[in-house]
Amino acid sequence: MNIELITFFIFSFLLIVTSIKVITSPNPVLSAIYLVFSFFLSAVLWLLLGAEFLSIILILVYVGAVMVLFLFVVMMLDINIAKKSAAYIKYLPVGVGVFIIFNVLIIFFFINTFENINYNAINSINVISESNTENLGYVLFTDYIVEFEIAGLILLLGILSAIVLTYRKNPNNKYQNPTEQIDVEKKDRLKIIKGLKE
Amino acid sequence: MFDYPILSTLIWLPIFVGLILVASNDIGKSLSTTITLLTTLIILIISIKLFQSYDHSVGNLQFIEKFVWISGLNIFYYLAVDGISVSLVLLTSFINFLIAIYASSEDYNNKSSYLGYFLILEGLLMGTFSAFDSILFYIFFESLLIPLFLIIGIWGGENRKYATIKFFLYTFFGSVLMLISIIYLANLADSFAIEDFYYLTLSFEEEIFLLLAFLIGFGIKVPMWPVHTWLPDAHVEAPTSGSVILASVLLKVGGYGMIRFLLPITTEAGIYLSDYMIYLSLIAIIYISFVAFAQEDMKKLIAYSSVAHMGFVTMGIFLVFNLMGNNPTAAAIGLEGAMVQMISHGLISAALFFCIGIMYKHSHSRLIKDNFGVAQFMPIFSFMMVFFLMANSGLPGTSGFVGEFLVITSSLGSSFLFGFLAALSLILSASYSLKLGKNVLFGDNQKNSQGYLECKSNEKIVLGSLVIFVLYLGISPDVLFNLLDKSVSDIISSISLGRA
Amino acid sequence: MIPISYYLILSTIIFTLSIAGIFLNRKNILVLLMSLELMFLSVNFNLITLGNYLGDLTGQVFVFFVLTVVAAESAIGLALLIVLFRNKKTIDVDDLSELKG
Amino acid sequence: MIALTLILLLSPLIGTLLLLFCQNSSKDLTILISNISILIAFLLSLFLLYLFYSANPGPISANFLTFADTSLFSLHFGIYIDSLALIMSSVVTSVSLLVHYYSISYMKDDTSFNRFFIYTNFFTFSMLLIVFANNFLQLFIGWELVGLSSYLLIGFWIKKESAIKANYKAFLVNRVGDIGLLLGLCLILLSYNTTDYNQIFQIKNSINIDSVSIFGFTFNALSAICLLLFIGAMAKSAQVPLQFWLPDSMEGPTPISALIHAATMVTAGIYMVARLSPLYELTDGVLIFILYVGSITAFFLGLVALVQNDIKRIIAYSTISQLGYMTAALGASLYSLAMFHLITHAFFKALLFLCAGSIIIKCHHEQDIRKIGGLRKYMPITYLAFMYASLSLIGFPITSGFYSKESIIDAIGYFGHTIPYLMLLLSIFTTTLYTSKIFFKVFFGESTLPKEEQNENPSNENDRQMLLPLFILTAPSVFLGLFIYDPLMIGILFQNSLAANELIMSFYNGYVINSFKFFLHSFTTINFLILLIGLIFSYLYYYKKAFSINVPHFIRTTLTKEYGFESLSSYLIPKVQNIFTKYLWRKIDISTIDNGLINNTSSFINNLSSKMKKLQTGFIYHYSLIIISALIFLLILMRLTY
Repeated sequence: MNIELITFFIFSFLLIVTSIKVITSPNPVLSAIYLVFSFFLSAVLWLLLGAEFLSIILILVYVGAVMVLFLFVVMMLDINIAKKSAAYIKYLPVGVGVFIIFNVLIIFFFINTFENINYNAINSINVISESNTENLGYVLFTDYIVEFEIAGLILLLGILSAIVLTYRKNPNNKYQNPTEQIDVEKKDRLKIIKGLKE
Repeated sequence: MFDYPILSTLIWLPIFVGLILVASNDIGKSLSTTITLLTTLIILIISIKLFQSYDHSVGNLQFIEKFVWISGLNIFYYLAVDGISVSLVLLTSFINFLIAIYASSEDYNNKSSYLGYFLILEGLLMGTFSAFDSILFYIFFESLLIPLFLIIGIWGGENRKYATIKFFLYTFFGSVLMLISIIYLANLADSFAIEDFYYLTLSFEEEIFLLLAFLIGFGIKVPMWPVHTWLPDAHVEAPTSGSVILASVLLKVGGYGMIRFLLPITTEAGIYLSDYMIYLSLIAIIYISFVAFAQEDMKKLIAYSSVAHMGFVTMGIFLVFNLMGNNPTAAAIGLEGAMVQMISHGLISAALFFCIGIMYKHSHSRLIKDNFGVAQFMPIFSFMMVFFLMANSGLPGTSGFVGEFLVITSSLGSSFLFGFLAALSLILSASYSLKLGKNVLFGDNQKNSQGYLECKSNEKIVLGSLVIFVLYLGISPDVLFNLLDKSVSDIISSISLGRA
Repeated sequence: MIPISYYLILSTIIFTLSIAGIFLNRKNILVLLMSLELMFLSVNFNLITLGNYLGDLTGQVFVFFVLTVVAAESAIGLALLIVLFRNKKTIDVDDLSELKG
Repeated sequence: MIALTLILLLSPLIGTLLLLFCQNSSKDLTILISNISILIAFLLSLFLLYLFYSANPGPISANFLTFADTSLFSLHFGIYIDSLALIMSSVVTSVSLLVHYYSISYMKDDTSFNRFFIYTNFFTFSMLLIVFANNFLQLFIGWELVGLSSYLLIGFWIKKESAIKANYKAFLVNRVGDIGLLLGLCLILLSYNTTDYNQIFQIKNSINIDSVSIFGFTFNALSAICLLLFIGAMAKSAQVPLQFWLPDSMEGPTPISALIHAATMVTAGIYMVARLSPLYELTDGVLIFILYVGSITAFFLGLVALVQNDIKRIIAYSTISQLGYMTAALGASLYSLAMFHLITHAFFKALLFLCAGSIIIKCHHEQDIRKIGGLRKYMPITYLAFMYASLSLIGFPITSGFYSKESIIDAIGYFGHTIPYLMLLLSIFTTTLYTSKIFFKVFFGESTLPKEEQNENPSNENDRQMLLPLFILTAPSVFLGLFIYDPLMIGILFQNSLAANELIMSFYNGYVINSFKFFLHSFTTINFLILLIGLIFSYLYYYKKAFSINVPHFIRTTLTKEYGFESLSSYLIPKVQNIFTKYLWRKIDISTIDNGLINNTSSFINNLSSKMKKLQTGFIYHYSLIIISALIFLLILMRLTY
């Protein structure tokens, strides 16, 4: 039993446990943290697969940005700790049932086609050089340049929509509007009052 | 022989003016009535000119206007007219002119859009009768519903909502089937013109389905027996002029459609199913006359009577199938009888609905038991009403008789039983029309609680001109016959050609 | 030498777990979003493993794009969540049923 | 010749139109127009008669208006002039002229005076349309127009409830007959696509050969057509099954009963059969049928007249039984005798009705003969006129009624139709009974009317206009028989317009020899014997009230109920029709088709959509459940199919 297999088993077992915890934990903060933890574990697994750049990206981008966002939101909204509501119990068996059916379905129906191919998952695809990042960079900026730009756009979209949705104009803050200040006529400004005695 | 496209003006002028009237809602009642009177008069004059310059001897399609409309699907804006369409165009313009005269004394809130819808309806009717491209025909056939839906819906009686929705959905269901069969035929003949459909060789099953689809589509419009229940409700709820136009012209669209589509295209299936269809129209004639006898509401009674009379039309048409084999002259007589019956029923039912409208204006109730002793207070009106009731029951000397006489002659050609059952309608139609006359016109009415008073001058003009026309068509319908003769024989020959 | 099917089994387990999560949670929409993240994670797993299997980098490139999309999506999701919370004062799944038929 | 007949035909029509347009003009203007138009028609027909007999050309037929001229059929309006038509038109116009003149005074205090004359003129026009028709279509049109004018005239007093019911019933029964006529007309048009008399007469033997299948059995075409046409005649001339409308049509004013329901309209059926006699000769079985229908009507309807008490209804029933005589004569193919009886009957029946009218006016619209009595002193002229008319009706020798009725009875006996002969003999007895019943009761019996009702002094019996027609009518109703009997029998009168003349000739030479000998011989026949017995019996029973016969209740009710026709027509049919149609409408039209199919489909769609609505609960987890289960389902499906 070589070393990769062991690490794979350990980390995948941990990953399953943490994701179960993410779903079932009553406190959203706890489930956010478990989610962060599961990302770390999967980053390791990706490393095993030879996708180093992606695993680093996963941790940096995903955990750094998205999970922080989650935690930020969780902290901001005063989400009370959900008590073990009766409905939860009632639906547990259904949830588990769905889980089992689905697993059975996909694993036994689709995956066993790969059964006999004992192809080693771990190998690295190198296009121009050894390191995965270089290969990835090369492929990214030659074949998928258009998609790369679009990805940038999507991110811009994400930012804009977040601002537009949540921005509330504060009524009483004062600000100057230079354009209005310029196009003003005499009658707006000057008011002649008659019959004033010297 | 005409510099300007006469058919298109007939269609689009009223629609255009109608739209203006509907849009500009604030112009006064009198102005809108004069505009409508003027437009309907112009349309009447144009259609009379059309009638004169249509030479009967040739009888094929004349005044053809054909422009490419949707080149992709080769649909053409194809207008043309033959004997049958000319007579129906004349009927429409005449009836609409009468409605304009009658409506001048009515007062409805926002009357200009009321009249505007009538003008649009008139234009669309002209379009239906002169369209020779099946898609164009279908569009006009469908768009007829909208103005009438609005007329009944806005200015109708108490539960007009139920009636209008039922009327709309009913006819809509019918025309969906029709659309499917048109498309089916079109991609067989890869052109939408109707006469290209005539020369298609269709397998027997195809013809059966097409026949049934067209039959249901047009059967609902001509209310044939099982699918007629929308007509009484629509009539009861419609305002007077609305039910006049509905009864006198809209029912003829169904009959016209049958002649245009059903006869030439699905001949084999028609011959095969002709007995059942004749039984259907016989039921329509006899059973519906019994039901008409039992009505308490005047308008419903006349509505059922128009279903019964249209039963003659459908019978005339289906007899053509039945007699194609052994006796083509009887078939031609039957078809000509159906055509004459359509025109005459258009005039008579319009007149009867006008009479009921006039009585309703005074007594504000359509029930027979509320109106009695009208003759004492409205002698001229009741003279005309008795005349129309007599015409409705097919008194010879009025146009009502001519159509039924020819249809019965040709039905005797196929079997004596059909002729006898059709002739039974003589008593039945007499029984319910005279029952209406007896209960409403005669009888003693001292205090005149309904406030009957002699009808106004424009109503007299309307009813008077209808009396003249019904009498004229009754005494010497020759003018109508030589108009229809050539086109009917063309259709019969195109059927026999199709079959050969 | 880890046969490819192990990874695939792992990703299906994660995937079904996240489905159960979406379906099961009674608490709030946040958990729903998180289980959504999990779903994306399992999808990325598949992408990479099958990329390796086919010896083609597009799998990994695609994971890259998936990540950007998920980032944008969760940004918008959370913004919506905040607006929802601001109006409804609660994001508990049970009482958000205005769309009832 | 043709132009004159055209004027003759159209003058009543012009009269009607003129009256129509000057409706609210003064009374005497209407009198002027209506009487002149009929006078013109009368004089013209007399002149044409004279012209025809002097030049005696063959029948002339000409079309003056095309009804429809297409490739399939050509139908026209035309005129057919021959002796039969001219005689008939002179009878019609003369009776109508006298009735017009009579009704000036009869209707003088009626509010809608003008309307009456419009209708009577219109009636005369449509009657002439039938008389001069040269094709079956025009015959049918005239037929229905006559039905229409009788509808209008019966229901003339629109306020009178019973009048409206009567005209409704009259029109519908006529319509029942018209169906037969229409079917006959259509059969002719269909098989020979011409309706012209001449053409049909020419090809009449070829018609005899084809066959028509009615309800499956094949009939000889000609006999089918003639039978159908006779059904129309049965309704119009009130023969047995369709006769119950005539007594009710007495609701209308008496002049019209005289004009329409005695002299002219009801005889249209007889005229039609006579006109088509060449066709009827070729049929087999139809004539026997006509003979038996005629004799049954003559006998049984005469019986019903015995139990009636309304003066007009008795005369109406007597008209029906006299019509039975004529139909019986037609059945025995004695066409000229039937026409002769038609003419004489027209005169003396019109006279009877006019006398009845003057009696009714005198007693202020009292029609029950039990109440009226002893008018001999107060109304001498009406009394005399009534006596002559009833003598002619009974068939007392020398009167014209005698010549026509006796010759029909003897001819039928002579040609060996035994049962009809017996029936007609017995109906002589019933005719004498009911005529003398009226005669004795009205003129000799004591009246129970209050005194001032019947103003005593005989001087102002009625004004001149009412009595002059009575005078004029007594002449033809008594002496006409003598005058035209011989030319008729030799066949000069109806020269070549009626078939089967040789039958009449053989009867004439074999039995009658000449009119005077026939008169002498009649005293020795059984007919006169029955007549005498009837007279003596009624004298004793009605006048002297010497003895009373209690007629068994059963016979009396059947007779009053007119063998069930009365109850059938006034209660049974309307009630059944109402219930049946209401049932039809409620059950089939509304409940099954309307609610059953249409409203049900809409409600089905309604609750279907409300069920679907429950699916949208609004909770996210329900939606996700649906998504997931759909996903699972699809996967399984893919797995199974793939």
